[in-house]
Amino acid sequence: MTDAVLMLAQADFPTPMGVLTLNHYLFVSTAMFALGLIGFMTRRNLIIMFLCTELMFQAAGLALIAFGRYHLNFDGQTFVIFILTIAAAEAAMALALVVLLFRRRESLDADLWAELKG
Amino acid sequence: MNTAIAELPINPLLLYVACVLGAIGVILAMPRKGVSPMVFGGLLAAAAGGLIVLGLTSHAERHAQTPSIFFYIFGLLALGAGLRMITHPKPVYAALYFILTIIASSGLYLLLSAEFMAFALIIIYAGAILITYLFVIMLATLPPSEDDMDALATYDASAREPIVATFAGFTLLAVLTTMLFRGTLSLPVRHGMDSSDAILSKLPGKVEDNLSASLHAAELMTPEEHIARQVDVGRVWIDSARRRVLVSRGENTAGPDQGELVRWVDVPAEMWPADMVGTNVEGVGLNLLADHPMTIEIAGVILLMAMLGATVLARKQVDLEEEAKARQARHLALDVVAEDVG
Amino acid sequence: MRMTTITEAIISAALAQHGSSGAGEAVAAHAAGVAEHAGAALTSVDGPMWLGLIPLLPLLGVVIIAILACFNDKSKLPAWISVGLIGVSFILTLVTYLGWDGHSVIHTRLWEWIGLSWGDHPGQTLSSGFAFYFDGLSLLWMLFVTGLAALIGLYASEYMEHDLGLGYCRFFAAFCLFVFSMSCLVMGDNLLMLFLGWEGVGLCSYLLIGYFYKKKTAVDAGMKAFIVNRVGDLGLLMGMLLTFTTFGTVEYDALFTQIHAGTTASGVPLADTWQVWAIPLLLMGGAFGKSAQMFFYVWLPDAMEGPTPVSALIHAATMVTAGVYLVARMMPLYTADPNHVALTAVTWGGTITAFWAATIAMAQYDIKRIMGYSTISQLGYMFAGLGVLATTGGVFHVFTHAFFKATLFLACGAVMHGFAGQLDMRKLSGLWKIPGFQITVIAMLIGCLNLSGFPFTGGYFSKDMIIAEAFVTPDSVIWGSSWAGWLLLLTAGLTAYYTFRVFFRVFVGPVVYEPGEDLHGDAEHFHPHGPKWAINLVLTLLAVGCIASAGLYFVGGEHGWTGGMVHASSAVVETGHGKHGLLFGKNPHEIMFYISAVFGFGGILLAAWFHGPVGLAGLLIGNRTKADVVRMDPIARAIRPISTWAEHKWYVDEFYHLVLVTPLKVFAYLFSWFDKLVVDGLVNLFGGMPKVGSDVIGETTQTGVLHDYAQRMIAGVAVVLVVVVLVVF
Amino acid sequence: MLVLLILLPLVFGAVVLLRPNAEARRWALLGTTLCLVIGAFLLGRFFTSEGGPMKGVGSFEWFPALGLSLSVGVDSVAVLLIALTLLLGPICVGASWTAIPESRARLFFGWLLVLQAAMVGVFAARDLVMFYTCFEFTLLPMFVLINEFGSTNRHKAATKFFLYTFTGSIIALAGLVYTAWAVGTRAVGVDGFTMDIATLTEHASRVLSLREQGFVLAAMLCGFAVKVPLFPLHTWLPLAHTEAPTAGSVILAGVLLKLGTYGIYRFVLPFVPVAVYEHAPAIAVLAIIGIIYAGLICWVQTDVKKLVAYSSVSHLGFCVLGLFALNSPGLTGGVLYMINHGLSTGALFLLIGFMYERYHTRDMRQIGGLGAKMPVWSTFMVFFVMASVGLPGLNGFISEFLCTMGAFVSHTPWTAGEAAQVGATWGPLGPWFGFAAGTGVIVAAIYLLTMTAKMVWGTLREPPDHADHDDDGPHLPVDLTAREIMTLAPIAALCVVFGLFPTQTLIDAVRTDINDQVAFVHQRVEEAATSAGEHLAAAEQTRTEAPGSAGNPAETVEPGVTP
Repeated sequence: MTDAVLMLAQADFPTPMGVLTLNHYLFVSTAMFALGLIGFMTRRNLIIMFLCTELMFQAAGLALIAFGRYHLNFDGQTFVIFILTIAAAEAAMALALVVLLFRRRESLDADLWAELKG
Repeated sequence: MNTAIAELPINPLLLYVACVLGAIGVILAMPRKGVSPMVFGGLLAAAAGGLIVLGLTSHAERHAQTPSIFFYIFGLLALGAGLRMITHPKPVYAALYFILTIIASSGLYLLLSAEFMAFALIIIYAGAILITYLFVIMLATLPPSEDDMDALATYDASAREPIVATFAGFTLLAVLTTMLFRGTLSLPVRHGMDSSDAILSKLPGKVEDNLSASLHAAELMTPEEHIARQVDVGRVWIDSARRRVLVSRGENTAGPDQGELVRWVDVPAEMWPADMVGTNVEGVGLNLLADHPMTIEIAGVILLMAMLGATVLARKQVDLEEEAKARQARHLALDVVAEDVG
Repeated sequence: MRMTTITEAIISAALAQHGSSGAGEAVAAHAAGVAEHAGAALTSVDGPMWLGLIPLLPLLGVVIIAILACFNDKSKLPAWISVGLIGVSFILTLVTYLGWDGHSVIHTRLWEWIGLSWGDHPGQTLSSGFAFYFDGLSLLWMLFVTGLAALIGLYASEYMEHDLGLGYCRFFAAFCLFVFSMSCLVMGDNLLMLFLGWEGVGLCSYLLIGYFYKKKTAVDAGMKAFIVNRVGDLGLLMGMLLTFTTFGTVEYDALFTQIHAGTTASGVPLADTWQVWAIPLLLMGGAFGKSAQMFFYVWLPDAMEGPTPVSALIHAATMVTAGVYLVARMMPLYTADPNHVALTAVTWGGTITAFWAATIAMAQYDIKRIMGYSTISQLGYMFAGLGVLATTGGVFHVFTHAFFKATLFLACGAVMHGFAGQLDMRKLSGLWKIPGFQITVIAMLIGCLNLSGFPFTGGYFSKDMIIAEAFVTPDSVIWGSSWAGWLLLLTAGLTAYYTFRVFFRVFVGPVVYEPGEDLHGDAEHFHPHGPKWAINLVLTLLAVGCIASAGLYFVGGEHGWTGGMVHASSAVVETGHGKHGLLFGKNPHEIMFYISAVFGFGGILLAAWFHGPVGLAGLLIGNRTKADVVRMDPIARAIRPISTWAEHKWYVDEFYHLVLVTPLKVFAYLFSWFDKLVVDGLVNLFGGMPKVGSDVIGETTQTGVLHDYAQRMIAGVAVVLVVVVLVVF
Repeated sequence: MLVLLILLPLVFGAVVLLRPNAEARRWALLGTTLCLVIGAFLLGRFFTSEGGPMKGVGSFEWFPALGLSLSVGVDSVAVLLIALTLLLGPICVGASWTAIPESRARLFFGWLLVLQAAMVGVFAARDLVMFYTCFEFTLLPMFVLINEFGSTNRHKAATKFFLYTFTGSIIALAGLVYTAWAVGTRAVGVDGFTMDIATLTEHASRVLSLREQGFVLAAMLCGFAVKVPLFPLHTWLPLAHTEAPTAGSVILAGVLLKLGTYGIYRFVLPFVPVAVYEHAPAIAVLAIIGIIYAGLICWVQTDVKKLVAYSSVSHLGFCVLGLFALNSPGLTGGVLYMINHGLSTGALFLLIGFMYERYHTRDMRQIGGLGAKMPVWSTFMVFFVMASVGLPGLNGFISEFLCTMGAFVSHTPWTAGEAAQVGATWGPLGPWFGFAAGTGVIVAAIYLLTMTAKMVWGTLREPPDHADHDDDGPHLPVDLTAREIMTLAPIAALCVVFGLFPTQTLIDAVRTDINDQVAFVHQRVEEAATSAGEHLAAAEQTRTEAPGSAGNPAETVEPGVTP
């Protein structure tokens, strides 16, 4: 069981990661991104749409970390920190807005808000 | 530059077929009124995902670059939860599934030896942000009427033009993956870099304190001597290749050419701080502050703005009496011929 | 001024000219080769400055009358001012004539009018000064222009008295302006001055024809006159510009020296350039426009709408002769053309117009219109005269015609004045018995005799000169000149017929009269009032003038006084033709007197037979007892189509209207429609496009639904990525 | 002190805007007359003192980095046009004394003075920036004048006028800036981007190749032809004129149309002479179409102002024809045309304005036969009709004759007898152009006399409702008042003086400048021809030299000046 822990703690990049493994991670992040996208487009509930954007953030973060690991430098991870800040800021704003909209229309349906037209 | 099919990490045909399969699966998994083959859709999507991952792994197998087994677990978990999140009609469950995805992806971070980020993700992201989401979901869903406990809000019941959206999404997936896979082939190959030295060379203070304490202890350095350092340039003379240290008596002198004031001291193997390994947190911290100071400032400002915005949006509305507000809302919402309003 | 001495050629030609009238001698002279180059390189003398007063005095008159008009003066002062000032100009011209030594050109230069120079080569300076060029031709013209103008001004003072006030001032202002323009035209020393006068007289005729501006017909007639003149002026303008490009100058003396030298400014011999026939033709176009010849005559009959003194002075005596003056003045250029293209055109233009106008005059009933057509016909004679190189004859006919036509018109004017505007032959008869009209009838008789070429009258001599010369000039020089001669003779007969048709129907015979339309009182007890002293005085003076003009044939040199004047001007032409044309085997000059007399009498007898009243007044062969029934009527009905067509002036006006005016009007409407719809439409279309475009795009794309925007964004990204993958990778 | 002429109207404009409405008219009159007096004095000094053509040049460094400096200078042509502008100033103020409602007098007279300043600025500009800003700036006041003080559908007319001219002038700006850039970069001896007209004139034609010159010509023509207005681009003028107030129409016809022709004289001819020589026949054909086409349209117009507007389209066709004849008579005719047309058509608009003030209609079907009722007005009307129809002895003739002559004598060799054409000068047009322009004179006679026949002669016709609403406006006497005669008298006097003494007054003034301009254009075209000739010779020589080198066709030689 201990080597499992060791493997887990590859903290200081002793060995460079192969390109093909990188591709695995990239596939996962793209898939997550695609799912987030589909979610955003199909769900009508405002909050769930925001959640889907968060999922897309996550996908981006994963890709960044993967590339960071591949290139053996920490830029990837610092940027994920910033993604977190952005996600947090966005969440705050979006939720405040959602509360406001909900209070106005008693519904979370995105299609109700269509005045800014033509 | 269409590289030969052989070197591609995955046979593109396989990729596209899997994508189509995945798309169909997701479509089926979409929430819709009446009986819905959600489960079957989910399985189909999972199968497609698995197919692609298998394709990748089979290729990686030949080059012995398969990621560890945990990758498959966490990857599958993440995608499954993600799918479930977007297809689940109840918003609360969707949020919970999202938390599951976050946990899965923090696992993947660990695999990519980004421990700090993994835990930061769980603490900040899952812990704070998603809990706020849950909080707002609770706040903003109408209490279900007595007769029908699990009545679904109309807007959650069915997806909106799922087919078009899904196909768009999966074309994006197919295209992105093809581009990424082709792109990664042209990445510069990284040879092993002793990342700790890279970090250590930027943490002179840490190394210097450790070494000087042990050297003084072993009297290899007279008390008035100290490890030579050039303050103006910020360089400490520690030659980790031949494990020796330049020791000088004078003031912050220049380099080895100070003649009598300095002498090289070989550091015995066991005294070289073995655990001098830049941990991940130090690396991230150093990179954060050394390479991206400006970005931190901006991040700070963004957060400030977000706070400001949130407070402004959420401040107490002038309390029009309910009835007028509702009427106004109705008037705005429905482009109905203006009936005589009050 | 350059001093050019008399060249030997002139002296030899003069001698040949003055040779005895023996046939052999003339033949020898004529055999001296094709017409020598005319070109009166006369001595040029610097004239006194006060010569400028001749045109400027009438201009002063215009200014004074304008000031009077401002004070709304109701007196006859404008008349006396204009008659006085024009009289002074006449006296000045007379003094110049008397002081003139007979063979020199008097030059005076007041100021530089248009002076443009862009280099020093000969063709690079256009200089035309406000300067005068007095030689025999312009002196002769100025004499009868100012003379007649003064007399007719006197006549008009009484004739226009029912219009005292603004109308009076306007009439006499335009009258003086006319004399100023006519004198500029005649006395100018370059083509541009001529053009100034040319358009000036056009303006005055427009103003004076349209004097009774209340009548729509008068206004239309004025406009018609101005526009038709303008068409002619275009020809003159083009001729002038072509002269400038060819000779590098527009001033007469520089022009004539070059023509005399026989080369253009750049030394190319004139004979083989195409300009040598093009310029005269263009100038002829201008001349025909102003003198109402060939296609341009339609405005003159309508010009009779103007008051009679105007018709007398402008549309009979002076303005219409401007064309003749132009051709006479530029005669050196016309004769420079070896194959005489322009001269033939002038001859035949004149002859055909003469005959054509005569045929129309025979069928008209309005006595003033008849006189108008007879003017056109006589002008045809003058042009024919110039064409067949009988410049002396042509100019003499201008002189005599000025007098007797003025007399005829003024007599008609007196009739019109007396009978409240009545001019219709069928409603007037037997004026000689009505008290007060005796002088008018006598003047009318003298005028008619002159016009119809009764032996020993002025008209007789001048017309014979022209017709004789037509026969003298061989066909080789002017194509078909003898044919033209015969046609002219026939027209002489017709002229005699229609002139005496008027005389026998209106001025003699039973007393029958009806008042005209501008009658103030009621028709019953209308009684005509004879002309007062001013009109009678002018009529007598003019009658005397007609008789005196006959005398001019005898006084002076071999071709009479006008011969001398013409000889001392640029219009002199050495008649040295190859073969001397003969008529019935004899020298045409001698026997012409008898032949034209025969035609004259024939015409008169015919008129007497058809229109003559019973008794002695109808030469004992007339049988007319009433004003409107004559022996001619059954015959007119017999040749039904011809007589009605002739009466309607061969429908030429209608033809012009159909062929020129209506198509132009249609084009105008077409253009204005095209401009409004197409050109403007296009502009508005481009103007409107952005607005329409934005409306359409706005409705369809801005739906306001969040998902639509998300979908479009993702669709965009997808498309881009697919393109990148397919194209780039 | 030329700048003084520009600033003074602005100062008075400000004063008018500040003072109350009642005094607006008086201040405006004072301002414009003062400008006229000072202008007369300054421009008089221009002719007396000798010195180079560009006298009174003062330049104010505005933006040295870009080589932009507001330099002001004037040559004899500009002097005459400035004099015309200054003369029309007080006349317009006098004419709109009672026409403008008291309540909005400040707005009207303020903008009128601003317009005056802009116009003087255009003519006095010696560099592109100054010229172009003022050129554009004249649009704004004119827009306001038409928009605020016009008659029925004035807004549409004003916007159309503004946008049409503005788009045109932007394209012109493109051409001008391209030339400035080309000279700045390629010309030898010119350091960097310069906008000074003198240097541009000197170098432009050498620097731009023929194809470039063609494009620059097209661009500049777009801008200036709209202003002139040349045939296809003229549809804004009738609309703008019918809707503009009297003073607006006078200034529009008197000066604003001359900006286009002045632009052609100052920029098109010197900058791109080779292209001009190449395309002059085409443009001349356009001008001639304009003459006859607009003339015929005038004939069938019912609105008298629209008729006079189309007549200025037709007349300015002559001016353009003269300018593109590229010889001394033509150019002199063109320049004189700008002055004379300004006077005669300006006066016609004044007359129509006075009639409009009394009868409030411009429809010739309703109004006519004013001869009896308004004798003074009719005398002036006939006088100015005769002036604009081109009667010799009045000012119209001299310019029309010179333009026609310019076109006639500016001939290319066309027949064997050409050698005899000593009087003919070098140039791209020919006698047929002269003849066609000549027919324009007949058309002019037709439509102007028809107008006079309807308006002046014939029995009196008055609009049906004329009698009853006589009481509202300031009751004007039937015929012209002393003030109105005072506005017309100077123009009439000038017409006679320019008609009888054109040489002493006008032709001598512009003679040297016109001859220099013609010589310059002629020399540059010859130079281009010879250098093109050399190129052809060189190409010919290479072709004969290397017959063996099969395959590579001798590159087509651009017949222009290679930079």
